[in-house]
Amino acid sequence: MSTTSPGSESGHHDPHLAHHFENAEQQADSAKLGMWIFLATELLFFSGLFCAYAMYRANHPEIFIWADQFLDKKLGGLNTVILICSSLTMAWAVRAAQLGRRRALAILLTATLVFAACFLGVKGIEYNTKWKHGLLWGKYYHPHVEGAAESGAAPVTAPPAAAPDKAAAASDGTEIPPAAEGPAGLAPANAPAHEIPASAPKNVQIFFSIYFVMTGLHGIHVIAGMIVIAWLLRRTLRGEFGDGYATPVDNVGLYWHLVDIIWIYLFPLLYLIR
Amino acid sequence: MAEAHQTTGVHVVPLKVLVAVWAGLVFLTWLTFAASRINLGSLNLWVAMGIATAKGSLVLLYFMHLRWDKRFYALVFVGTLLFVMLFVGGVLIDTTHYQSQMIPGYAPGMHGQ
Amino acid sequence: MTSVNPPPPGEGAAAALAVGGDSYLSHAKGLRSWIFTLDHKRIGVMYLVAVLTSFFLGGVFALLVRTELWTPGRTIVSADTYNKLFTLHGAVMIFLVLIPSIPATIGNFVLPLMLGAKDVALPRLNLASFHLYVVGAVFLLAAILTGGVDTGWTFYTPYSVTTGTSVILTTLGAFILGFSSIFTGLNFIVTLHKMRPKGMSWFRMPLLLWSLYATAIIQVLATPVLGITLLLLVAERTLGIGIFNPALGGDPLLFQHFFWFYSHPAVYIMILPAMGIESELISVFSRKHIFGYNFIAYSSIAIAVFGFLVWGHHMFVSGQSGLANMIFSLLTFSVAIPSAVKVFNWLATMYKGSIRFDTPMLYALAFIFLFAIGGLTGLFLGALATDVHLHDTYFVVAHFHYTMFGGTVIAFLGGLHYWWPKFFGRRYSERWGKIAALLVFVGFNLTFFTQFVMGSHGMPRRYYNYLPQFTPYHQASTIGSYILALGFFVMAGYLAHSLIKGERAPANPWGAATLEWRTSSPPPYYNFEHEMTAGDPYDLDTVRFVSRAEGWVPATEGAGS
Amino acid sequence: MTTLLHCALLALTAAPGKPSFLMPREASTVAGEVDHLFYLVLGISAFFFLLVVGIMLYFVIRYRYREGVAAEKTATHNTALEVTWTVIPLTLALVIFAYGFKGFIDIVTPPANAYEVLVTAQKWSWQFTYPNGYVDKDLHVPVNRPVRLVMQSQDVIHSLYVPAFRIKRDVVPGRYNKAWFQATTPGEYQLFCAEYCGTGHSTMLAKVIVHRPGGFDTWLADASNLLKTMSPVDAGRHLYTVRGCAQCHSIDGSGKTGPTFKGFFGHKVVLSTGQAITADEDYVRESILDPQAKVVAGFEPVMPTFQGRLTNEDITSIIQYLKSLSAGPKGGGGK
Repeated sequence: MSTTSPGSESGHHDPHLAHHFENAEQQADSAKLGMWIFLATELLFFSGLFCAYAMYRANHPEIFIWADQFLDKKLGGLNTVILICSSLTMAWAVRAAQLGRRRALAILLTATLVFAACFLGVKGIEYNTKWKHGLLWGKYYHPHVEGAAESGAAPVTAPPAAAPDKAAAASDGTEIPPAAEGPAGLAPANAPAHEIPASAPKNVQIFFSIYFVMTGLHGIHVIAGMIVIAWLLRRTLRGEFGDGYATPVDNVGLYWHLVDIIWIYLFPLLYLIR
Repeated sequence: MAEAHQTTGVHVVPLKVLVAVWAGLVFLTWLTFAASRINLGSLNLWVAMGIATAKGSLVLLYFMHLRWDKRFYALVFVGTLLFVMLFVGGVLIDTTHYQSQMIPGYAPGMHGQ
Repeated sequence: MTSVNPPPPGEGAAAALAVGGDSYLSHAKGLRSWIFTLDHKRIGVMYLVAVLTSFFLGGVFALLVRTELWTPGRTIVSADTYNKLFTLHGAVMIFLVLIPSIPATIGNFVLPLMLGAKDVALPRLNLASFHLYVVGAVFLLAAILTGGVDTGWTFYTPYSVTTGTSVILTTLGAFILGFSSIFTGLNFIVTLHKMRPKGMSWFRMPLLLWSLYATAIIQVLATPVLGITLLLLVAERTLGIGIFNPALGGDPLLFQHFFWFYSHPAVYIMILPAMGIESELISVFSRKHIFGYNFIAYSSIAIAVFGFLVWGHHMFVSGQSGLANMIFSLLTFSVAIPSAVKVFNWLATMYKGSIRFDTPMLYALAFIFLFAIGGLTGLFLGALATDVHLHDTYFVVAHFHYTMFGGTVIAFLGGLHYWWPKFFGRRYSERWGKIAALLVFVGFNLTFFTQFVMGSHGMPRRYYNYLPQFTPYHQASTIGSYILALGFFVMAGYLAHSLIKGERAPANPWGAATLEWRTSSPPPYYNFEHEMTAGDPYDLDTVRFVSRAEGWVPATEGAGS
Repeated sequence: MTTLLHCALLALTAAPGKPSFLMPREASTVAGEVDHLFYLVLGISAFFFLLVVGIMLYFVIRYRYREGVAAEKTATHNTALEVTWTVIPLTLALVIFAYGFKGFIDIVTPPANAYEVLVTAQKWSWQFTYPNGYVDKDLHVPVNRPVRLVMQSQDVIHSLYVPAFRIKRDVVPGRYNKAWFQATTPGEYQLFCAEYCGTGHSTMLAKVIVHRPGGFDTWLADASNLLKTMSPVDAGRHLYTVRGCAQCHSIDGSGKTGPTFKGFFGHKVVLSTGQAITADEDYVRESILDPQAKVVAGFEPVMPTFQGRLTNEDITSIIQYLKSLSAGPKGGGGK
């Protein structure tokens, strides 16, 4: 344990051991446990979006089925494979760091960065097509693309004012406008799941809000991952991680794999809706 | 190949395993893509989720080497999943049961478009 | 515990430190040594100063709110200003004071000492947590200076989406404070798992550490959901994504679900550390071993876990479905049981003790009194039928002040007085301490017990202008709030005085058996001379009283320390 | 023991109709049930509070520090004791939950023959629309008859709260939230907004006037007869704005879902059947009561019928208003 590589800590016998730890193993365990708990917070951070997705899909399946036609499944699939490759190179980089092979580590980290950049590039293309067709979120949703254009541009809304008369007609018993019965389970059990409804359902902008928030936040996490990997690359090129001390690389690898797992779930949920 | 030593207690994942897992993931991606073309009605969602969970566990067990690490890290991850499911389940239980009060398609804000 | 080049261990070293020779306070000089310190004790003290300043700010807002409510119509401010005052009172008190108060100030300082450790596991993360706290506080301050925010601390949509006040600054401030809270929680979990000394298994740990562990679990699991909620709210206002805004097809109830999924566990983040301090104080000041250690420890974890199941009881009347109302009401009653078990265990601890009435014990007793009222009034709000009448009235305001103020703040004051000698090596004046405690107790009850009665008579919450029939209640409550403020001024006075001219404190002034009393007061920057082995934290026979100046010393002098 | 305490506390409550010690006066069918549960929980809480604080004070006095008297060694745990003080509070809690849920079922399930009033909440005022279309800013209800409120908000979340009836329900935009009550004693009660909604949250009040038997119908007929206070043209204009005509028929000539009323009355109109008629009183009256009979060419037959929701005086007022619109500038357009 007494290699003389320039330690980042004060120069006592183990270069990486912080003063308040008993031994390196305790320090490595602490760092890893800390990382896993941080991954737990990331998971819960995204759980908010998965919850919004589940709620709107369970209650308005027609929107999701209708809007799915505007998402390019091939690009989505390609992106998934790109991220899986970046996961491979990252895991391989961790292995190289553990074995102290600094050159392989540098190459693999660069490869991971390249894959991540490709992922963002493909994402950029997708966003561009949506921008052109006006398939944006919330109040910016004004589709001018062949699929949605002719079937009622802005969703026809039931102005609340008119509803009172119908609602107030207690005497002749006309019921309040029938509500869209949301199915109980997650899957649209009784909704017309298969043929796309001719006219666009109302509030389609909700799907695109969720799509952009989910993929946007995931994109931000990919960018953050790229920054941290670049920082690792710089430290590698400056000569660290030669002696098998791999905790930072290991932790960044854990973070990167979590970002990949989140995309693994995002891909079927957003792109493959039946 | 064997000149560098490795810090004690850290498991180095053999390269063969890494590449095998990678291949498995790519195959499962193709599988979920293919499965989505078959019309299984409401089952489609659960099949897609099943395949995604399989892929996720592959990444967790091998790439994040949960298989060889302390059990506690796996416990932390699974425990978090429980809380995520509790959150999503709780919200779904409520929201699916009050849909009957919603005014269908109500979005006066969209008049401007 | 390889001790890192401690000063030459000699008989005099401990005595020298006690005189504030080379303690953590005097170890390094200059502002930079404080701003970039990695020493958990210094971070704890900096948090203490920041939390107390925020408490003062929140208190000022509270007094302005109470003064405005002296008469029904306009008393001192307009309706808009009043709305901003109660919102900022809520936001400052919750995000800047209650959430970080005990874990970040007393927890940061005392947890490593109780473990006989040199520092928390991740000191840099600890410092990052404090820096994020300051940045978050600056955001809230910026929100105050740019005209404040008037949505209530709950930021309910669609009002928070449509109002013109600086909601974005406040939500970003709370978002950053969330990460500060996550980092503290994460740090404590790793420290408790990895840095316990020899002889301290999970069930020979002080109960304060159990409650800090349970709090950390909640901080780590609940705060991210607040993060995503506030992020979506900011996106709602800036980009108009329309997930929570009914005008764009969204559902405002979804926001309430997101918000309360964090905010109910958040109230357990606030109360659990208070219960941890309570266990320490009751045991030491009754000179009795804690009763039912396992049950208190398990009930901390039970509260943490059940706390996640009950968030729907905030939405009984907001249109939540009947099924969800029933489920959440049932689960709400299950979460009341562990708190009751703890109170009974504290009482059993006091049985046949030798109870001293130093200031920390007065606050501990006040805690049992006030938290009993706070907890029991939760039964009214948990039962569906009565909640329909009582929801969003002053009954709820009184309930959460009894649990938050009567619980967390009172226990925080008890803990502050208890560890004050350890923090600064000085004793405070017991006489003034008792006077201040009495003022706080009387002022608090006068302020908030009247609000129970007002609430059950149907006085709605957050009302700037109220019906004349409620005037006597409001006036009594305002008088109470002034007595409360007086109590705090007295406290600020004698605590400040103790810092300068306070009587020197020995290593163990109260005769407790936990490890932090084995090092000097204030402790050296490296905490312990040599490695500590932990015994039973509540076995008070291991210490014997020598004199007021010497305090308590280990019973078998020299061995086992 | 708790029931004894509970009865003592109940004795404090005066007869219904007078504010009791802790609760406002009971003026609805569910109020009694809610108060019963309130005092039951109060009894249990008071009992446990006195128990806990009593024991604490006794211990504090009995076992206070005395020179030379050390604390005695007692057992440090007793599982049986722990189990008892877990099970007892749990059972009491479940009892309270059961009462609470039963009461809640009564509070949220309206009886079938409820009289329906539509409530519209907007930033800082309430509007109550009665079945005959009359809109008032106060809620008038008959006594001893269930009233069902169908509530909807125009902007932010409000909450309809009548302490005397023990009912409260949030009014959320984008949905119809329902509440019901049955008033038992005639009189005037205060209605609050209970969910924070901005500057005027505390002034967003309304009165609930419970009429004596028979008093309500006379009031409604009198209040909704607009001609008593307005000229026919003004009454027609009021109905045009309030009853939703404005939603589909413009008065400035612009095309909407329905034909514009500007210059409509007395002129030639081509129907979807190709037949041309003059828009006279009979055509307007028929189109109000049976809209699909003669639809103007180029318009969808989507107009709802107003059969039974507009009295004859209302229809004549609307016709006068339409005349004023096509009588040129003198007539004066809408708002």
